[in-house]
Amino acid sequence: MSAALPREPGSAEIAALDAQLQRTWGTGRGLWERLATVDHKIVGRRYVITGFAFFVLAGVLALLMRTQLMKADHELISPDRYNQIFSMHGTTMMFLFAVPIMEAMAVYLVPLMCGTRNISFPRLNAYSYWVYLAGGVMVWIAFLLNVGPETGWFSYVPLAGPEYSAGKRTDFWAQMITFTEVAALAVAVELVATIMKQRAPGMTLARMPLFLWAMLVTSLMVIIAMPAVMLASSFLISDRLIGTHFYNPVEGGDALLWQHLFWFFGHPEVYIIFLPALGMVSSIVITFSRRTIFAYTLMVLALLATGLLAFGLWVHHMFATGLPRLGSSFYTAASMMIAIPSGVQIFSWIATMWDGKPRFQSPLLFVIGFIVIFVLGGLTGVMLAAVPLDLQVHDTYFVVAHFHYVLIGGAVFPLFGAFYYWFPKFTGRMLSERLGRWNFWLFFIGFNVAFFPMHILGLAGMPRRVYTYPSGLGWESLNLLSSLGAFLIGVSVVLFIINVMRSLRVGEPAGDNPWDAPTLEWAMSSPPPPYNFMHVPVVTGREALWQPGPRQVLEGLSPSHREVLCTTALAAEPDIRQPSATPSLWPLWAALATTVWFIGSIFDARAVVWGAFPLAVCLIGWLWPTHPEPFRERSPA
Amino acid sequence: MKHQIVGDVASLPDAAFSHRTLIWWGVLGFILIEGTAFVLAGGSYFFLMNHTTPWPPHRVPPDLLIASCFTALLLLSEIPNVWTDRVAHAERLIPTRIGLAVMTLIGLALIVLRWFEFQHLNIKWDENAYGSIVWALLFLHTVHLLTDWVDTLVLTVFAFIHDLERTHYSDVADNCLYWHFVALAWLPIYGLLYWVPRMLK
Amino acid sequence: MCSRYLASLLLIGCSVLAGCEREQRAFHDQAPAIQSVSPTSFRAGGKSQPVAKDPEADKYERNAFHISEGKRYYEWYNCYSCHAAGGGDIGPPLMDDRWRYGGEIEQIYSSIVEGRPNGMPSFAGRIPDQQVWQIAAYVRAMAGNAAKTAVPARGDEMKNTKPLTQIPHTPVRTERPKTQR
Amino acid sequence: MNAQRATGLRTVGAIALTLLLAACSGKQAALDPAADQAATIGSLWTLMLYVCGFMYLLVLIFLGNSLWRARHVLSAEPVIHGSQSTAEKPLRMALGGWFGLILVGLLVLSLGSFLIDRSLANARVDDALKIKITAAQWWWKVEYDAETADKRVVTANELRLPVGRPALLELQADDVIHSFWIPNLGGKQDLIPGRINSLLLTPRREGDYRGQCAEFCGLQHAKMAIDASVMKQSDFDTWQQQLAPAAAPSTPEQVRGHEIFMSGPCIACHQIVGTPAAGQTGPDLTHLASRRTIAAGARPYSFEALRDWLRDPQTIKPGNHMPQVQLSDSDLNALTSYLDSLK
Amino acid sequence: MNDPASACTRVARPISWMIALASCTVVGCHPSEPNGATQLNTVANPTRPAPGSAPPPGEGPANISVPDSASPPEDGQWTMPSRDYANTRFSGLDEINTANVGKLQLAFTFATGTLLGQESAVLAVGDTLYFVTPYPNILYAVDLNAPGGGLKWKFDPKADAASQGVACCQPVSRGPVYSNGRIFYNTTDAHTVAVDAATGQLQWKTRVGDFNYGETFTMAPLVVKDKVLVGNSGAEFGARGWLAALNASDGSIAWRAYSTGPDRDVLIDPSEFKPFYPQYRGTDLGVSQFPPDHWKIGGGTVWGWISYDPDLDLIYYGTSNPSPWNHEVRPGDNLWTNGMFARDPDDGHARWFYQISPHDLWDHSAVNENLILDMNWEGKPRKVVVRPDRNGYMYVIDRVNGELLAADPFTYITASKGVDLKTGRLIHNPDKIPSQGKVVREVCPNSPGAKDWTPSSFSKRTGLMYVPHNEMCMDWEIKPVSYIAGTGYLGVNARFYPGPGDHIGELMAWDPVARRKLWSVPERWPVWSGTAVTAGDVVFYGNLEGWFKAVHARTGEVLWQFKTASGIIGQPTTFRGPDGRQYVAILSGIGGWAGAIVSSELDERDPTAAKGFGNMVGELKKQSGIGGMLYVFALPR
Repeated sequence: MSAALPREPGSAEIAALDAQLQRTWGTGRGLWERLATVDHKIVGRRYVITGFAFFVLAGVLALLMRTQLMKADHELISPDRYNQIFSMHGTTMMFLFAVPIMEAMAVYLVPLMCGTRNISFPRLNAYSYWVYLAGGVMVWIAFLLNVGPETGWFSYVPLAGPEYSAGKRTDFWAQMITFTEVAALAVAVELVATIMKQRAPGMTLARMPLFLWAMLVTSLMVIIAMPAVMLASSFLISDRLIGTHFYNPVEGGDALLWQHLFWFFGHPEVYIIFLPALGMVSSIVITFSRRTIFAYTLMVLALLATGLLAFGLWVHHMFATGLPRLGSSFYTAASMMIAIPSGVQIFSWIATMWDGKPRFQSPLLFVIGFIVIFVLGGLTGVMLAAVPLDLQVHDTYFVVAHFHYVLIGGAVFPLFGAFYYWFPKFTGRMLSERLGRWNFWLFFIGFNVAFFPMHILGLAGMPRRVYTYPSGLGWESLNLLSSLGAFLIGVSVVLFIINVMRSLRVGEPAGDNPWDAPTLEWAMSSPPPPYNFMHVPVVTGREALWQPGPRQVLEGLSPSHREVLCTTALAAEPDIRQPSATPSLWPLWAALATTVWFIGSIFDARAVVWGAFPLAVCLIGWLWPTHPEPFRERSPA
Repeated sequence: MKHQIVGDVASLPDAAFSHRTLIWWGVLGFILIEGTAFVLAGGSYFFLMNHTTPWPPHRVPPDLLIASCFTALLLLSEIPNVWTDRVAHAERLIPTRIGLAVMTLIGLALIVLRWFEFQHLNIKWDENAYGSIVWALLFLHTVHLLTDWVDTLVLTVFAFIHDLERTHYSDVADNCLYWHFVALAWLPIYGLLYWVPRMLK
Repeated sequence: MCSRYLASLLLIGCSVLAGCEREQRAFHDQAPAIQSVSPTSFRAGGKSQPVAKDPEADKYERNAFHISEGKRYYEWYNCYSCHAAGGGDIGPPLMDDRWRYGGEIEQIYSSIVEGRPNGMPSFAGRIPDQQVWQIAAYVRAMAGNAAKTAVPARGDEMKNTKPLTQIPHTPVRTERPKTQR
Repeated sequence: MNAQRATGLRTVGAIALTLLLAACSGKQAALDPAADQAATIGSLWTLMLYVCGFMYLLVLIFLGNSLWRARHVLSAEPVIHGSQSTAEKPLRMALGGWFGLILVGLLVLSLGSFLIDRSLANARVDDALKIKITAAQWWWKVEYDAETADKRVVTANELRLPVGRPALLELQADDVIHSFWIPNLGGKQDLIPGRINSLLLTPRREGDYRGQCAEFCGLQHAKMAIDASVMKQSDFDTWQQQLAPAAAPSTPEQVRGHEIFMSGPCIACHQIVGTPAAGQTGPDLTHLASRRTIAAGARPYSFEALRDWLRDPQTIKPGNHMPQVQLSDSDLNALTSYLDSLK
Repeated sequence: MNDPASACTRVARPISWMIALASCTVVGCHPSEPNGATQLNTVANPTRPAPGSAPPPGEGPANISVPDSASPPEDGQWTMPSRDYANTRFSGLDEINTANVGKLQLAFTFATGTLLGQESAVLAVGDTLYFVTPYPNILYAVDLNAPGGGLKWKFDPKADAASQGVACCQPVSRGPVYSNGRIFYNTTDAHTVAVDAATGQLQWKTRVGDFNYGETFTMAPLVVKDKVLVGNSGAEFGARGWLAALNASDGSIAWRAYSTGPDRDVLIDPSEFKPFYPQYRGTDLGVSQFPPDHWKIGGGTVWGWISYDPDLDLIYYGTSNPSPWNHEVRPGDNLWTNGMFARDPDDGHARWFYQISPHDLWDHSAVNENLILDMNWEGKPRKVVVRPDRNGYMYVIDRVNGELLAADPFTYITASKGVDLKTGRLIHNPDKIPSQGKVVREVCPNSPGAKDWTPSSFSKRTGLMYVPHNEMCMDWEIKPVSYIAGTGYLGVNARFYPGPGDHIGELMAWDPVARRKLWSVPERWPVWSGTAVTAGDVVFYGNLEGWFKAVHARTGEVLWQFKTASGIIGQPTTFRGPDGRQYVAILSGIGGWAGAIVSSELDERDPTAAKGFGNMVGELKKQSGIGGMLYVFALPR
């Protein structure tokens, strides 16, 4: 087959190979084929769009809330509806937008950045998306039917327990958790396996782009943190449906058990959202400064340290519950310590820009906005870590301001930056830079107008989660200001959507690598072909595409069968070829069975048993060991 | 951009065992997830225990007999399990088939024992928090027992109707790995449910 | 395609209704205007005879919020001090689905408002109308007669009966119940 | 553009500072302390504000500077290795310095936080006035401890404290988790079913303050306020002594109102000491008319507000547990005037 | 007065009888098997004593005696439920004795026509038996001359049916009392009636309480001089307790002494009231030991047994639990509930008071019988009362001045840590103080206590007390409660279960001098009947399964038993019939607190049914039926 190596493939050879690979990896246009697809890019794209749709929906809820709070004693929305709205806002943002969209970006980008043809478990990936979709759609339909969660995204018991949250509202919430966590955990496992085993030859750990590092740490955090909330919500739903007593203090349960379990997940959750964003920021900073990251090793260590420390400070959400004060001081120290890795990273990015040659295009603008906003949020976070101060501002608008600075500043700004950055790769077209600037400045200003006053509101005594407030406490003007800022954000998001719509049709074609970025996802055409890489890329340095000389690749993966190359975990040396799953409808059926199972169990506890059977059938169908005939012929004797 | 082909991976094997395969990493990931769940559920047990005296609230610890039989059988099952793992690595068809069949039967016996264990528990889940956490831990483990048993069953059936390739032997080995987890995870739960209340007395 | 959409729309529409009914938090609900439901009519003796159903009344026993409020008021108005958590004490049990004065929600309403001989006091004027309906709905739930999807499994209290979600609905019996051994 | 940014930042800063002052006054403001606890926390806030503000300033300066440098057009070739850059070494040193600065800053803050926390936790409680506060959906029950049981004062949705004397609050919840918070007096503390928490407040400045439930507790979380007054010890004593049984109705209308109250659903939940009404599940009404608010701060107290409330509590505070009782207008007036007489 | 010497001479008489008995034992007429009716006893019975003769001679106890004035000599009648003012329930009749009791046979039965708990004692006056049914409180006069006991007359007080709704533990009646040609008794709707004993004509009827406020009558009155003493029940409904004296002639109320409130209501005159302990001295403690105004609904009802010492001219009685059960509602010692008063029967003025359970936590009502005994106490003769209390202690109290001499536990106790003999105060167990939102587990004894109202007896021959008591524990949860007139006022969820050991109930022989338990007869279920002991050294009692038993007063051996149709919660009495034979009478008919599960057909699936008995006695439904029947036994002719 091959001539002497090294050699350069001829264009005819390339065309033939392309045609063959298109046949092997491509997804047809029929409905069933689309449903059966396991292409990580298609699944990732669906994931991103769905996640963004939830972002917009939750944003609309935010605007509803801000409309209600614009005036004192405003009774536009009833407390019952308002409680559902803010619960859905938080729930959607945290569970249906933030975590999934970060993972979605990773689902799309990680295999590309690793230089492989598909994610490690493509069918699991497809299943994960369907389950996520089902969970999100379920809770939103429930919400529209007046069965929306009403006890906040945190669903503290006993308020969320059987006695005080009547009906099925909280049950839907709890099952939504199960849906999204199953999806998130599945993706996390895929990502870990992909990053550990499918990196391009030569991409040693020390050469991994920071985004991959961020996703690796994030995925490990998901694996450790999410079981906590699944356990907690399972306890909750069994309290509600079959009368267990996990959270009934009278019979030996404890409301604080919920809080411990929830925050053991809930705090890392913030970092699960935030670390991928850091990876995105690093990618953008490097590309737009045209300089490798400053202090790479420290950046990696900072990611790891953040991941570890994140598990040590859940109690700082519970300072007001009357836990032993001395123990709380430990969590103060731990919470403050997390400022160290964050500080190091901030420094490194600024230093990279300082020493680089920044081009102020939309992605970098968002990163700069990120730094300005996020650092402020981080500093108020340090304040919240102090027990006495927390006791004053906990559960007030100060905290609302804080975490919006951290989450919007720390995750949504980078995400928008990432949209601008990777949109050309996703679609092959550039987004409008002019609209992008409008988008950024409106967002930036709107954000600060909306959320900065909330710091003051909190200090002025305004608690969170109130559907209305009385006049005469000096809160009116600040709330009005805040609402105006929120609408500004709304306008900016609409601009973004317009920008996307416009670019999809008339956007400037992007080319393979419009930003001259250094990572592997820019090595193929935009949008990428279904097989990603025609040949297996070989990585010779940390900034792969900036390396001088021709790009080195390996041949030998089957063009006629789905096959990926596995490399060793640390040194990334080629190890084995592994078959990659073919399209299948089983993930969809399994997801449907899961949906029936989960939703059924809301209405009848016996569904836990009978609902498992269809799922088992689907899983057996899905995982039935295939007979790898095609490989035999090519196996070495 | 110019591409330069510098090597050929066609000569690499297309199947392998343990950490060289993707599946192994997936299995490991799920073991990690479930292990965390077990640890947290165990933590919840201790958390609730610290809030209630006496423990169990009705002072009757669960009956040892069935659970101990279960534990003994589970530990004994490690012998055929390790053996199956070994013959799978050696890619020996007949012993692998035998090993799988034995494991399926043992799994079935364990499930039956577990059924009786539930029947003879000292408490119902809706009595108090103790009952709830006991049932939760046992239920959690039972789910793992069942899933792995179904997995073993499927592999067994497959092994008896097909010849096995290396990738299938690898699946068998991964299944053995998961069984290690099921067995290992039980021991702390067994201690928690059956011995901690007795030690408190 | 069109028909499929139509069907799914219909389905959603139906569940909208179901969901709304079960989940609505009606703070201002007008209590049904009840015609006196006499337990002493020849037909109603101790059995749940079908009475003219007021749809408003029916709503209560299918609405989770009302049942949950009913549980609260069952305690606040000291109902439990005579009927315990349904097992009975000074007053007869409410969970055995044997009714001296009828087990339909209207009849339970009447029993609460009018009182009954042998000790059941009249709560007329003592409990506002809507709350009586809510209590009656909860009493229905005790014997498994309210919508299963609307009842809470338990309260944050000492464990008493089986989880309400799991209490089977025992159809009204004509023979003596099993409590007579 | 950088200049614009800087101006913009300055303007924002100026506005922020003005607005910040808003937080420094008011009857529900954390930074307007009227008790030792709030004052101590206030000083911690100041320390934090300075330290964090300084750090933030440093970041902004560095960021601004890096953007400013970008005007210089540099070579187009990307820098693949840090070592290629001459700035690598000074940046490393700067990073070291930054690292140290963060450490020191955090150390100062942790230590400050720790010391202040200890001082709050170790405050003396010997001669404290003991008050039991029970939260329920959505109101506060306040019970003042006394030497003998009959001297105990029970009231609702109002807290009166003598100035200068520590008050030890015992906090419990009846139903769900609530959080007790009067920002001017001190930090918040959760009230959790099945647990008993405590909170010490040492008021130093007379005045009227407002507190509010700070943990989401259901439908009417927004309207669960507590009216707090800090008063002279002598005024406090007078107030406590006044709290004998309720005034007897004097006018015929009040008498009729009294009858309506006693024969209606009211007495099932409310207590009026000195009358047969001894309900515990609703707020004590013995001295309702002496309070400044009704329905846990939902409205300022007035005859009309009270009548509106009695006529239709579900519009003023939807979902609360006060039922709507159908009363004729004259009955409503009679009932209101009776309750209005309970000074 | 009673000095030990005179006591000795008096008790020396039965010696010869003892010899006879001993010889009987020697020759093998050992008391039969429990079903001894089948066993033939050929040994001669002791000769029948002449009517009205003194008790048969025997060896009496050395250090303890009953003052003659409080316990007149045997006349073959049983005119008050407790037999005499000293509450001994000791009959001097000895025709039925340990030797022949095995041959006891049913003489006749008589249907009561009611199916709730039959707690009434059966009085025997002349040739007539009198007893009262539970609501509708019909007084039956049974003619002993008629063969098989015919109905002489019956009297229906036409009590208000609605009053049944406020009778805490079924509308029971503990019996009528005979005095001077009239029968006095109380009805459920809080009336006292006087009926001509010969004709059944109503003499007068007085409404003493108001059941609309939860006041009912369950107790048997006591006639002292010309006063009929009656007290109310209803502390479970917030009734304020009192003891009233009605003029026997016309039923007018002579005085009424409340158990709570100002001194003038409690009939405390500081010049006469000399309590032993300082905590009872002060003004209006019945007001100040309650929250403001709470004394009006503070409980402390008087529904137990009254004793009378004619020598000191003092009555002794206990007051019940304070209302409500939830102790957090009523801080303070809650005087004068749960204590014991000594009063002058003429004007009702209190002489001393002793509080058994200050600030009661568990509904441990202190209404049990006070046995009036003269004892040698630490070498000195003292006039005492001995009372087995619900809280599990056997109290010995000086009846002259109210000094506590001893309080010895006679059961397993966790609820308290003992009684401080210096201060007289019960020491609550700090680990078991109930607080809202927690179940307090393993509270022993439970609220019906180690021994409820079921009266014990004292044998002048053996010097032992025969105490029916129970080993029960409970879980206890308090919750908020409002006082609503006419509804239960508890604020507690409880569930009962058996205490340690293999049985729940037992009949215990207690030696008041040695202050220890001698023997006991175990019972599977709570013992809810009274006891009676005879000069034949036989103790009679019944159990909830319906067995009526005769026990050897010295050894505790069950000599004879008979299965009645329903459970027994009545009070056995014995008397000499017009034919000169000794009879034993008992009402059978399950009910009351412990038996309501059966006779009210409660649903034991709710463990809190019957205030907690639902958790324990559900099985009883299988072993005991509903009934109401008078059984009268005698030796075969």
